[in-house]
Amino acid sequence: MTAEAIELDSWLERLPLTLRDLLAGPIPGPWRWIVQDVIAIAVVLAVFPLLFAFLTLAERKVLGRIQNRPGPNRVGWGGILQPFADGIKMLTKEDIVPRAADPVLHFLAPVALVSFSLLSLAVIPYGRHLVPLDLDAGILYFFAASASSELAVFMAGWAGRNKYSLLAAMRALAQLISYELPLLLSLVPVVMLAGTLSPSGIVAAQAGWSAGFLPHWNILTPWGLAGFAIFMVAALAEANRSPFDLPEAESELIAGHLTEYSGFKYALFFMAEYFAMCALSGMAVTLFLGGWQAPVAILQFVPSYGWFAIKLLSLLLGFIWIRATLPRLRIDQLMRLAWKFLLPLALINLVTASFWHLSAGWGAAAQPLRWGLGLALVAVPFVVIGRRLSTGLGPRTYRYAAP
Amino acid sequence: MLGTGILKGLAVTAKNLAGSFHDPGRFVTTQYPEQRSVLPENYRNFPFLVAEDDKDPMGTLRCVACQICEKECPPQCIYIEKSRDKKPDAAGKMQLYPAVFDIDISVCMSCQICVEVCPFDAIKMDQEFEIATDNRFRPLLRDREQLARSNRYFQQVHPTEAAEVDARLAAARRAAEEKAAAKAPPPARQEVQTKPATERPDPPAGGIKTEA
Amino acid sequence: MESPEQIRERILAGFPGAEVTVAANPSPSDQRSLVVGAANGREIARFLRDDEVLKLDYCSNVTGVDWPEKEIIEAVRVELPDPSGGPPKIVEKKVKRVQPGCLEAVYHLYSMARGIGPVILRMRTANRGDRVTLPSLTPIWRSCEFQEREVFDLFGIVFEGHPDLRRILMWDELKDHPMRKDYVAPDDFEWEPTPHDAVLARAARHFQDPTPAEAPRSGAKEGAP
Amino acid sequence: MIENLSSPLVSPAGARVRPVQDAFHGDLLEVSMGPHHPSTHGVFRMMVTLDGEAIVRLKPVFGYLHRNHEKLGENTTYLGSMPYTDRLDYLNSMTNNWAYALAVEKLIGQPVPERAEYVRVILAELTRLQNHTCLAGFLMQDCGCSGTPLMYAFRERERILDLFESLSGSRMMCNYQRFGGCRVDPGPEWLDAVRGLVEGYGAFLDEYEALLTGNEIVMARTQGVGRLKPDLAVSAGITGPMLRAAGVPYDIRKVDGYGIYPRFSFRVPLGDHGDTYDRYMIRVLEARESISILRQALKDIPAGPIIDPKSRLRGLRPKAGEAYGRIEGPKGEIGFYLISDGGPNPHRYRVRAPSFVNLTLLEDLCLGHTVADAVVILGSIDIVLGEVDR
Repeated sequence: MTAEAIELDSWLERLPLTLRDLLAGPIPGPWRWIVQDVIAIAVVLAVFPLLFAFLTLAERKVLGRIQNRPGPNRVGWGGILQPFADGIKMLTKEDIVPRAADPVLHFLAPVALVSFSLLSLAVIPYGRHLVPLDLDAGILYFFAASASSELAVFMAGWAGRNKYSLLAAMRALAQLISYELPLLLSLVPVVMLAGTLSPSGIVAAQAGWSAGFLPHWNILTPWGLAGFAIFMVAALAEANRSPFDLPEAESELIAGHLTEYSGFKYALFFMAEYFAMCALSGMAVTLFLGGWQAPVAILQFVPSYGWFAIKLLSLLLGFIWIRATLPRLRIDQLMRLAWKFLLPLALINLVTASFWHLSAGWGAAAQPLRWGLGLALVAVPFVVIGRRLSTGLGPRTYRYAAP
Repeated sequence: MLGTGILKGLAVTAKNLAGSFHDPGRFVTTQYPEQRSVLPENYRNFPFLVAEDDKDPMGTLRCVACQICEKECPPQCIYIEKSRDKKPDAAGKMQLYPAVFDIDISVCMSCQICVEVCPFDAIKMDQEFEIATDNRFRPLLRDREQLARSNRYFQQVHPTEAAEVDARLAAARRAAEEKAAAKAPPPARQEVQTKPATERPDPPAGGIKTEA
Repeated sequence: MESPEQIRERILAGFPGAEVTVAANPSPSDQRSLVVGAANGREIARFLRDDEVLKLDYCSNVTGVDWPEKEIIEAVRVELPDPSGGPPKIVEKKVKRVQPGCLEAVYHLYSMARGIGPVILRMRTANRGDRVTLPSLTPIWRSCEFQEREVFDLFGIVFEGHPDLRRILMWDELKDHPMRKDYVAPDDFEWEPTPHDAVLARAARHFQDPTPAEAPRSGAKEGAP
Repeated sequence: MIENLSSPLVSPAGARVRPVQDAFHGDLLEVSMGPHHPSTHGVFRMMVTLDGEAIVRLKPVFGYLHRNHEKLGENTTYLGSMPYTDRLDYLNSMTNNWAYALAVEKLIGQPVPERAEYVRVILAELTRLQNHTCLAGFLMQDCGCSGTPLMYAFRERERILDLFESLSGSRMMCNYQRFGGCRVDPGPEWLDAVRGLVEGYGAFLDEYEALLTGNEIVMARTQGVGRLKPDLAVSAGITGPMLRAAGVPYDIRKVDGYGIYPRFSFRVPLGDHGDTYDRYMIRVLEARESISILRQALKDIPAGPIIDPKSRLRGLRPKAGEAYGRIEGPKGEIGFYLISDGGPNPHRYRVRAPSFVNLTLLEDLCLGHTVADAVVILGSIDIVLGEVDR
């Protein structure tokens, strides 16, 4: 962003920059960048735990409303202080460390899990000037950080020296790793077409609106739609959310790799899970929903970080909505879905994206054909593979006994 | 098998989410301490003894200590000891009364069989359910004084049933008076009714009393 | 639906040596049952299940019944020879007879194929003490598996031929059979506020002071006010 | 063929079972699920032997809620046992009452007036409605839904329980039926309230089916899980929706025709696969049939006495004899077997509980499946521990 381009933006857009310069101003030149980075870190560390707190409240309120009940409304007006009450409860709960546990690993696991998910929050472009760390290979860094959380999960399962939590950790690990592949493959077309690994570059590639109201977001292309769907399903599994929340499934035999944790460490695990959820939906917004781009040209008066927040919250609401509706998948079905359904579709999506890229030059007349072909390339494999995988399952008709 | 079922399910939950804001059918919680749901008239909790008037409840108990409810109570939670002397009841007839009438409400399962078998409408079911105590011994054993309630309270709690019971009792009382009046005009003879104190008045044949 | 008597004939035709009698049931339900000797109980049951006419493929209910020893005083007409050679006098004499007790297993059999009603099969043990074995009908109807285990658990009838005869409701170390009429409940008393003097008396054996300090009785003993 | 069913390791349900513990597969994992497991319906334990993921042996252990209901029945008068029958299957107290009242009426030959018969049918079908709705909710809870289907089911169940409360005085412990009729006459406004509920119930079931029946994850978790063959079901004494899901057309309302059921026209749905999904669907279809029965019963309920004037409430001393009365409860055939010796207390008081007998095949259904399936299969059998342990 060249200096004179910044002046063009509205003062609201430049607000974060002005605030930063206000704080970092008096520091002499060579130390200024340290202070600026510290401010960026402080902002992320302030915003996301708060978002986690209110996300747990929102989850319980929305889940309650879906189930025709008010949700928590006793603590504070309408339940607004409920997260802090939960926080205090978690702090005061006794933190039991089993005697057989390996104390270092036992303590380190939740800390590692939270820090890895926080790391991945560093590269997401929250606004036009709001990128904590604008790396060229930001996407690579993001998925490296979020992939290392699997290490922390296994550390948690191993540290408790409990046979069942070790088994559960292996299950959770298998789930996370097998959903890593569709997650990464679904974003390869985005990187391929944007030509860059840097998130702000990808957002820039989705700038502009054709005919004023059609944004150039990736989701509005056949391969983008398929990629977004695969990315979201894999993100659900990565964050251990609803249809894939196997590790802490209470009806399962093994109560999961968290059995040996209690008190604040237990809360840290959930905080990490919510951070991972926010990070993945932030990345989904950046890759497919045009990051901080406004949907329509005339709506640009709303600041870029506003649009990012709206899109992020709507995705998080989608997570909660799915959690309220869907039952849980069994471990073998979950694996089959990842390896035999999402992975092939993600690979075919590469073909669709390349076709879309090569047919970019087609004239206006050929656009419907281009769209038809693109959508067929997405829909046909979806139906074929879906049918083959779900042979024997399907709605049934019932007969009645002769009177 | 291609996610259409899942989408229909999501649509249902979305309808409920939206419905919970405007449609009372989709928002069913009553916030208990602040709002209270209306108890139906037939609701029953623990029994209480009916006394004619509330100024002197012990004096005007309808119960004549016939111990039918004590025998019929399935969990055997009623304990009655008859009095040695007699006192006139509402119709003026000399009746025994219960010296001790305990109900152990930690054992009582509020099945209202005592109400059903009582020939004198002396015991009815209460509707008060906020009776938690912090001691499981003494407060859960209610004696005569704690169990007695006035007929007026009974009329508040079960209006239709009370009306029907009062009507029947009034009719019985009128019949008793006419019989007494018919018997009274040839005054002269003074029968001395010697009734052993402990003999239990024989309850009318165990006919069924259908409450409205 | 064939009456019990007709079924009895058909069983006797098939198993000449079997002892099958029809037990009376004076109640208006008129569900008379077939008392079958324990010896060939299982063959008769298999016959009832495989028989084309009855096809009793569904054993709905297996029940244990405990008939304790009963002293029956019967008025017996006894002829007393008149010492003076006159006509013998008929005298009503009370004869006390002890009817031996037994344990009984009752099977209510239905036919889902024919939709026909209960054929009731009864098998009685020799006595209530040591000879309490009956043939298990689990190999014929799988539904008897749990119910026969319950009859063994609560009554003590040993079903030989049962694949897995263990206690089903009570804990394994219990020696008694609670549903027998002569079962005495253990006196593991735990104080509870109760007005009944009988219960207080039992409590007295467990507490020096029958009523713990915090539960003064309502003064029942102090007589009327 | 039925003879060898009793050995546990042979799985007629066609499951892949590796009973042999060979060197390669390592040792079997003996696990106890319950009695305080969140997915068992009450205090119920399953001793599960796992070979890796597949279940090799499953021994149900119960008796934790055993109150010796039958010994209590033998020490209480006939009337005294009526409130205790509410505590058997504590979700369906009205049908328990009716089964007991039917058995005693059969024992003493007690006629029942018309209106009482109609009220009994209405209450039984309302009980069946709320039981099947709850079952679908519990089953989805076992499949892992986060409570949404269960809350919808309980929202409708509360409406039915309010009707029971306004009639009998208590939501679940109704103690409403007597020998020869019912205790309280339902007024016209109560019948109108039932009509209102019945009108709206069809729409609720449609919405509920839209949420669950077509759901791919529900199909994946329940179809083909816990398959039950018809002949094994008949031999194991399975009754109720679980039996009809296996394809056996046996509904005691049709077979015995007790009460006034022959007057109503209703259909008996049958399943073809006998798996968990069929058990769920059969219950939903039966709920719809119950709605049509309710409509017919509400249309032509006559006036008249609610209880037979000559019926004896207290001091009932039936002549010596025995009787076995049974009805089609929501969970299957619930029967009472009474032997009277002329005294005020029955000589023998036996409850034939459907949940208890339906559990016979739990092991056969679960062999070869994973633990998550065992939880779903247990949920589809629909047991209530009050009735299993008595």
